[in-house]
Amino acid sequence: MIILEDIHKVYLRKNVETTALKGVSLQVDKGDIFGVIGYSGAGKSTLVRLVNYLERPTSGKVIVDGQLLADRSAHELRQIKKDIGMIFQHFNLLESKTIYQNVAMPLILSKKGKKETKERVTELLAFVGLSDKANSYPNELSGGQKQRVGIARALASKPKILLCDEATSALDPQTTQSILDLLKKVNNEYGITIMLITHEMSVIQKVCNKVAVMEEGEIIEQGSVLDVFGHPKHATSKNFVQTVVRTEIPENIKRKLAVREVTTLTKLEMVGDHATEPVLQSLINKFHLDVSVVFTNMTEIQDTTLAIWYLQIEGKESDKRAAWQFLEEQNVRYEEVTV
Amino acid sequence: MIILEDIHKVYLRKNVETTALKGVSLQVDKGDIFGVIGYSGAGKSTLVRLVNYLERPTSGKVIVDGQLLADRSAHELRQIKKDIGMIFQHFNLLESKTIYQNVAMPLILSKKGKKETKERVTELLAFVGLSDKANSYPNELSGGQKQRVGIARALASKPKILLCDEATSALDPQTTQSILDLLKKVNNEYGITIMLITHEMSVIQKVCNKVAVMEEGEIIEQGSVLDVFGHPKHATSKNFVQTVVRTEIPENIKRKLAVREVTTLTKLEMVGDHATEPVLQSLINKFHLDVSVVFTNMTEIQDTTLAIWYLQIEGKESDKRAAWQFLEEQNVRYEEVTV
Amino acid sequence: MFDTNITLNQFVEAIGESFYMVGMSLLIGTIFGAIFGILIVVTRPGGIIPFPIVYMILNPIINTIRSVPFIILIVALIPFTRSIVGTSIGNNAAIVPLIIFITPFIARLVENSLLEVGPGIIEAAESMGATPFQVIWHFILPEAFASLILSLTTATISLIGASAMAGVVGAGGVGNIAIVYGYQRFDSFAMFSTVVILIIIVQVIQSTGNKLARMIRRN
Amino acid sequence: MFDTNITLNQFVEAIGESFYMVGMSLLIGTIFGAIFGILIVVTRPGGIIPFPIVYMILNPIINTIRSVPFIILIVALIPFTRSIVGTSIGNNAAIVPLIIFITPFIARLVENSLLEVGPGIIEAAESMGATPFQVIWHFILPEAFASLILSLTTATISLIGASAMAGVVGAGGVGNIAIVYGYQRFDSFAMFSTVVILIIIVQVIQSTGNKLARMIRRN
Amino acid sequence: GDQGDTDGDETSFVAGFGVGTYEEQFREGILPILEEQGFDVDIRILSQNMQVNPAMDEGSIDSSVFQSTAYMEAINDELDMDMVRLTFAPGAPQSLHSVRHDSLDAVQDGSTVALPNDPVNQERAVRILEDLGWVTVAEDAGTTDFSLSSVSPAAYDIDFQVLDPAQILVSLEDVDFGIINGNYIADAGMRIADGLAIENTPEEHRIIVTVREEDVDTEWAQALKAAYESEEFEEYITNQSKYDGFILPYAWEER
Ligand SMILES: Nc1ncnc2c1ncn2[C@@H]1O[C@H](COP(=O)(O)OP(=O)(O)OP(=O)(O)O)[C@@H](O)[C@H]1O
Ligand SMILES: Nc1ncnc2c1ncn2[C@@H]1O[C@H](COP(=O)(O)OP(=O)(O)OP(=O)(O)O)[C@@H](O)[C@H]1O
Ligand SMILES: [Mg+2]
Ligand SMILES: [Mg+2]
Repeated sequence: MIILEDIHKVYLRKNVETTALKGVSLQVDKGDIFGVIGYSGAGKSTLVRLVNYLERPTSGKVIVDGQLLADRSAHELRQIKKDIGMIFQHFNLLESKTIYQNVAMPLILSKKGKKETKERVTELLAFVGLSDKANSYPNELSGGQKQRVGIARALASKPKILLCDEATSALDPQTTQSILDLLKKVNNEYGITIMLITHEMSVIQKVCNKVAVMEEGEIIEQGSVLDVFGHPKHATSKNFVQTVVRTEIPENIKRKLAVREVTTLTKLEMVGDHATEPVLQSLINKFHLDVSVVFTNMTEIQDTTLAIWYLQIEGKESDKRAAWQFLEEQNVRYEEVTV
Repeated sequence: MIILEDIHKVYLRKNVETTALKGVSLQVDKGDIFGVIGYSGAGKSTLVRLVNYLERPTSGKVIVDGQLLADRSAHELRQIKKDIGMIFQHFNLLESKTIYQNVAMPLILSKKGKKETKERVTELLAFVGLSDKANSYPNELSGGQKQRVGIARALASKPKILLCDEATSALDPQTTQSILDLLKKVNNEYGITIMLITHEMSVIQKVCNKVAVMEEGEIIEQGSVLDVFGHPKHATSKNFVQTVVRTEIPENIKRKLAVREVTTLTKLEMVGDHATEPVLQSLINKFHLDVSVVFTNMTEIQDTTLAIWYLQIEGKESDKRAAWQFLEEQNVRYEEVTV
Repeated sequence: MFDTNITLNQFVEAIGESFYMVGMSLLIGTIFGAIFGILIVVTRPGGIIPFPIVYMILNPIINTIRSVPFIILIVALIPFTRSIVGTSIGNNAAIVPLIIFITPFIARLVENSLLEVGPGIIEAAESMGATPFQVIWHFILPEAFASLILSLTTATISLIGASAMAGVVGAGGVGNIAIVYGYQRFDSFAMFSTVVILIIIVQVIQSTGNKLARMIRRN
Repeated sequence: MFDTNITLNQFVEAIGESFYMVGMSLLIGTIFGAIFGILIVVTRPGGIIPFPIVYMILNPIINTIRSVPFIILIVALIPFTRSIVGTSIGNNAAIVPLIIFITPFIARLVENSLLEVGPGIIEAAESMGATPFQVIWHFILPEAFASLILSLTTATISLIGASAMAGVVGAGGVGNIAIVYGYQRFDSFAMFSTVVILIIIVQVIQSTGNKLARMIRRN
Repeated sequence: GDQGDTDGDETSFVAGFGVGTYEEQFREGILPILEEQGFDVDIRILSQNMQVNPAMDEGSIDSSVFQSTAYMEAINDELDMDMVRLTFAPGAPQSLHSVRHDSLDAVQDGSTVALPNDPVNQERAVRILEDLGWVTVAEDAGTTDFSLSSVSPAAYDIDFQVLDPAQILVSLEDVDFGIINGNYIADAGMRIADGLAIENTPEEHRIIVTVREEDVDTEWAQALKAAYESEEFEEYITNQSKYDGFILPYAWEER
C-alpha cells in the first residue's frame, strides 16, 4: 500500500548539504501497523513526511495505494492526502481556533454536514479525554493535551492511512495505552494502515506488527516485530530491543557475580507457550542440578511471551549434558555465556 | 532548597476558571533529583514553572534557596533565575539564531567572555552530539535535536537548580540514557538540584531519588523512589509503577491459566540481595514442592534489584507451611493471589 | 463665542463626509488589498501556489502605486475617476484615488502579517489535502487575524490622513476643514477643533483595533 | 527635445535632496520609532515591564500625531522646527516634520511586528534571568527581525510619499518636482519622469527589503 | 546666505515665491539684471502660497511676489507683520472658463462654478461673479479668512465647487464654469484672452513685490524695484506670448 523505492533526500541551504535519507526502500502493506525507530536525527520524520508528500524526495519513488506521487497533479495529490491522517511531532494546532474547531477542521475541509461533524468531533474529544476542553484554545492546554488534540484531528476524517510522528511521546503511560488501544482498534475494524514513529520500544512492542530500524538515513534492519525483537541483528537494533526486552544482565547484578567469582552462566530463551513451562523444575528435579536464578525477564510481544533466564547451574557434567539434551528436545534455546 | 507551600493556581479566561493546582506542598532538598509524574494535564508543568516564577501562584508560597519569591524585587528575581536552568517542554528555541548562539545565550546574558563562552558551548554541543549542527538553525533540526539544544542551553550557565519539563520525551532511549547520565553526573559533581517532569517511569527509575505523583492538581503520593516503586499506595501510582515494574501478570498468561483452570498463585517479592538468592531451588529441593514459574520480572531501581515471582506451587500442605516459614525467615514477602 | 468662520453644521457635515469617504474607501480598499496581499504571499516563489508571473506583475504594480505622491495620484487618476463615478470632483470622486492609494498599502501590510504564519500550520493544512483557497481561508487568515486587525488599524489611520487631501478635488471631510479653514484662513479654532476630532476618531479606531487584536490573541 | 521646464541638473539635484531628506528622517525616525514601538510593547498591561503610565501616555501621543494630516503637521511644527534647525524653510526644515510624521508610524509597525513574537520565546528569556533590555535586544528583536525589515520598507515608502509635500516649506526632492512642475504647472514630462524615478527607487527599496526578510527567514 | 537676514550685507537677499509664473518671470526677466549689477540672489520656492508670508515673517526670505496689496495688509494684521509693497509685478488675472458652454448665457440656477479653495484667490474669483451680477458679497466679507458664507445668490443660485486652484483647470469638464488663476492658464498653454470673463483687477488685488518695511531702503530692495520697473523687463514680458492678457505694472504705463 505504501512503497518507498530507493529514496534519497538532501536538504540544501547555502551550499551546506544535509543528507537525511540515503537510499531507503520499504513496503508497508494494507492493514500493517508499521513502526519506525532510530536515534534522534536518523531521518524518521523525513521518512514519513514523504508518504503524504510534505517532503519531496531528491530521488526515488513514493508509491501510495498504487499511485506514483510524482506523477499526480496537485488536485490528485490533495485527494490522496485526504485519505492520509497525520499526527505531527510538534502538533501544529491552529492557535486561533478552539479545540473543537481544530478537530473539526478536516471535516470542514471535506464539507461534511454540521451534524455529522458535531457527532464525530464530540465522539473523538470524548475518546481522547478532552470533552471539557472543547472551547479552550491550544495555548491553554498542557503538552499532552495538545498532542491528544492532534491525534483526534488526524482521526477525524477516518483516513485510510495514518502517519504518527511520535504521537505519544508527550503522553503518560496510561494515556499512551488508551491511544494505542484506539490505534489497534481502528486498525482492526477499519483496516487502517498505520505508520508510526516512536522512540519508545514499548509502543512498538504493543501495537506494531512490523518494524524498521533506522540509522543515519538508512534502514538497517526491518521485519516482523517478533523477529527483530527476538533476534536483533544489528548493534543499534540490539540497543533498542534491550530497552524493553532485558536480554542483558544489569550492572549491579554483574558486580555481585564478580564478587562471588562467578564467570559462566547459562542463558535460556523461551518463546510462547514454552516460556511458562516448568523447565526450571525439571532441571532441578530430573537432573539434580543446583540451579539459582541470577536474572530473569519475561516480556510480552504481540500477545506472545518471551522469557529470558540467566541461570547459575552447578552439578555433575553428565547431568548437565543430559539437561542440555532435554532442553534441545523442548525447543529451548540455550547458551553458555561468560560474564 | 525548593519549598512549595499550599500552592493554588487558577487560570482565568473569560470567566472560565481552570484550577491547575489545588493546594500542593512539597520540598526538594539540595542535591535531590526530584521526579514528578502524573497523567497529562495533572499540573506538572504548572508546578515546575512556579519554581522560576514563570507562573505566579494564585495563593501559597514559593521558597527557593530560602527566599520567598513573592517578596523579591524584579532584579532579585532575575538573579535567582540565573541560577535556575530550565528545559522547556516545547523547547522555545530562538528561530533566528544558530544552534551555537542558542546555547550561548545564557552566557551572553551573563556577559561571559568570548573564549569562555566558546569553550563551554563547544563542550556542551559535543556532549549532546550536535557539534556538526553548530551553525544550523532550529528549523533545520529534528525534534530530538531541538530538545538536545534546549538541554545544552539549560546547562550552559552551570545552574544550581535545573528544571526539566519532559526533557527526554522526544529522545530515543540511548540519547535519553546519555542525557540522564549527564544529569546524574552534574548532580553528583556539582550538587545541582534537579526537578524533573516525565511520563516515562523508567526515567524516574534511573535517576530520581524522590518522586511525587500528581493527579488533578494534587500530589497524591510522594517519597523516595524505592518506597513509591516498591509499594505504591494510590491506584494512580500503582498504574505508573506498573509500566516499569511488571507487578501484574500479563493478560495472555492469565488466559492460559484460565484454560488450565489454575486459580491460585503464590507471589513472591524480593528486594536487593534477596532478589538473586536461590530461593526457588530451596523450595524445590528442601520442601519438595512442585514449582512452576508462571511469570517473573526483575527490575533495577536505583542500583537495587526488585524481583517479582508468580509461582504455581503444588505439594503437600505441610511442605507448603514449612516453605512459608522459610520464606518469612528469609525476609521474602509472599502472598497468595487469585487470578 | 469663538472667533471662527465655521459653523457647527459644517462640522457635523464634515464628520459625516469623512466617515463616508474613509469608510467606503476602506471597505473597498480592504477587499482589494487583502486579495492582492494574499495573492502576493501565495504566488511568491516557495508560496503555496507558486505562480511567478502573477507575483512578478503584482509586486511592481503595488510598488508603482505606492511610489506616487497622493496628490499626483489624484490628478493622474482623473480620467479613470471620471469614467467610474461620472465626475472628477466631490466626495465620490475622492473615494477613487483614496481606494487606489490605500489598496497597495493594505496589500503590503497584509503580506507582512501573512508571512508571519508559521510553516507548521501550512503543513498541517496541506497534510489534510486542503485546497489553496482553504489553506488561506481556514488556516492562514485566522492565524494572522490579530496582526491583520492591527495592520488594518494602521491603514485606516493613514487613510484618514490622506483623506485630508481630498479637498483638492472638492471633497469635504474633517481634514479638509483643517486645511481650508485652519491652515489657509488662519482659523485657529477650526484647526484646533478639527485636529481634536481627528485625534478622537483615531484614538477610538486604534483602541478598538488594539482591543480586538488582544481579544484574538487572548492575552 | 521634450516640452519641459526642468533641466537634468534640477533632476539630479532633486534626487540628491530626496535621498538626503528621506535618509535623514528615516534614520532618526527609525531610532525613535523603534524606541517608542518597543516601549509601547513592553510597557503595555501584560508586557514584560508593565508600566501603565508610559503606555497610557505614549499610546495617545502616537495616535495624536498620526491623526494630523501631514500638511497641518508641517505648519503646526514650524515654531518647533525653527527652534531646532534655525529656520522653517528648506530641506533641513522639512526633515523635522518628516521625522515627526514617520516616527509614530514606525512605532506602530514595530509594535505590530514585536507582538508577533511568541510567548514561549519571552518565557525562555525570563527563565534565564534576562533583564528587560536583554529580553528586547537578544530575544524579541532578532525573532521579529524579518517582519521589522518589511515594516521598515513600508515606512520608507510612505516617507518618500510624504516627502513630496516637503515643497510646502521650500524643500526640494523628486516628489516636489512632480507636484510643482507636474501638478501645478502641467508639465507632463516632469510628472512622468519623476514618477518613473520614484517607481525605480521604491522598487529597489522594496526588493531589497523583501530579499533581506527572506534571507532572514531563510526560505 | 541661507538666512534671510543678511545684516549689513546689502548685496545679497533671498527671493521667495509660490509655484509658477512669478518665479519664472523673476528667474528669466529680473535675475539677469540683478546679477549683472553684482547682486547675489537666492531663490526659494514654496509649493504652497500659504507658506510664503510666514517664511518672510521668520526672516527666511526677504522678498516675495505672489500676493495682492489687500491680502498683504490683512496678513500684516493677522500675523502682526510689517510688510510693504515695493512695486507692482506683471500679474495674471483670473478668468472664467468653460468647456461645457460657449457663452455666459448658459448660466442658470444650479449651474456649477469651480472656485479656488484658498481665501485670496477665492475672493478674487467671487468678485468676478459679483461683477457679472450672479452673486452678491457681504459688506463685511473677510480677506485672509474670506469664505463662501459671505456670498449670497443674486441673479442665479450658483452651486459652488471649491477645489485646489491647480485642480480647476483639470476638472473643467465636470463643472459648468471654472475660475482659474492666470498663472495656471499660462502654464497650461492656454490663453487668458479665451476666457468667457476676465478679472477686472482693482488696484488692491494686483500682484505686488513685497518686502519688510525695514528693508525698503536697502540697496538690493531698490535695485529689485528698479528691475521690475525697467524697460528691459518690460521688453521681456511683452515679447512672450504666454504673458498676453497680464495686467502690467503702473510704472510701465506711466512711462
Ligand atoms: N494558560 C492556561 N490557561 C488555562 N488553562 C491552562 C493554562 N495552562 C494550563 N492550563 C490547564 O491546567 C492544567 C494543568 O496543565 P499543565 O500544563 O500543568 O499539565 P501537565 O501536567 O504539564 O500536562 P502534560 O503532561 O500534558 O504536559 C491543564 O488542565 C491545562 O489545560
Ligand atoms: N529543513 C531541514 N534543513 C536541513 N536539515 C534538515 C531539515 N530537516 C531535517 N534535517 C536534518 O535531517 C536529519 C533527519 O531529520 P529527521 O527530522 O527526519 O530526524 P528524526 O529521525 O525524525 O529525528 P527525531 O527523532 O529527533 O525527531 C537530521 O540530521 C536533521 O538535522
Ligand atoms: Mg522526528
Ligand atoms: Mg506539561
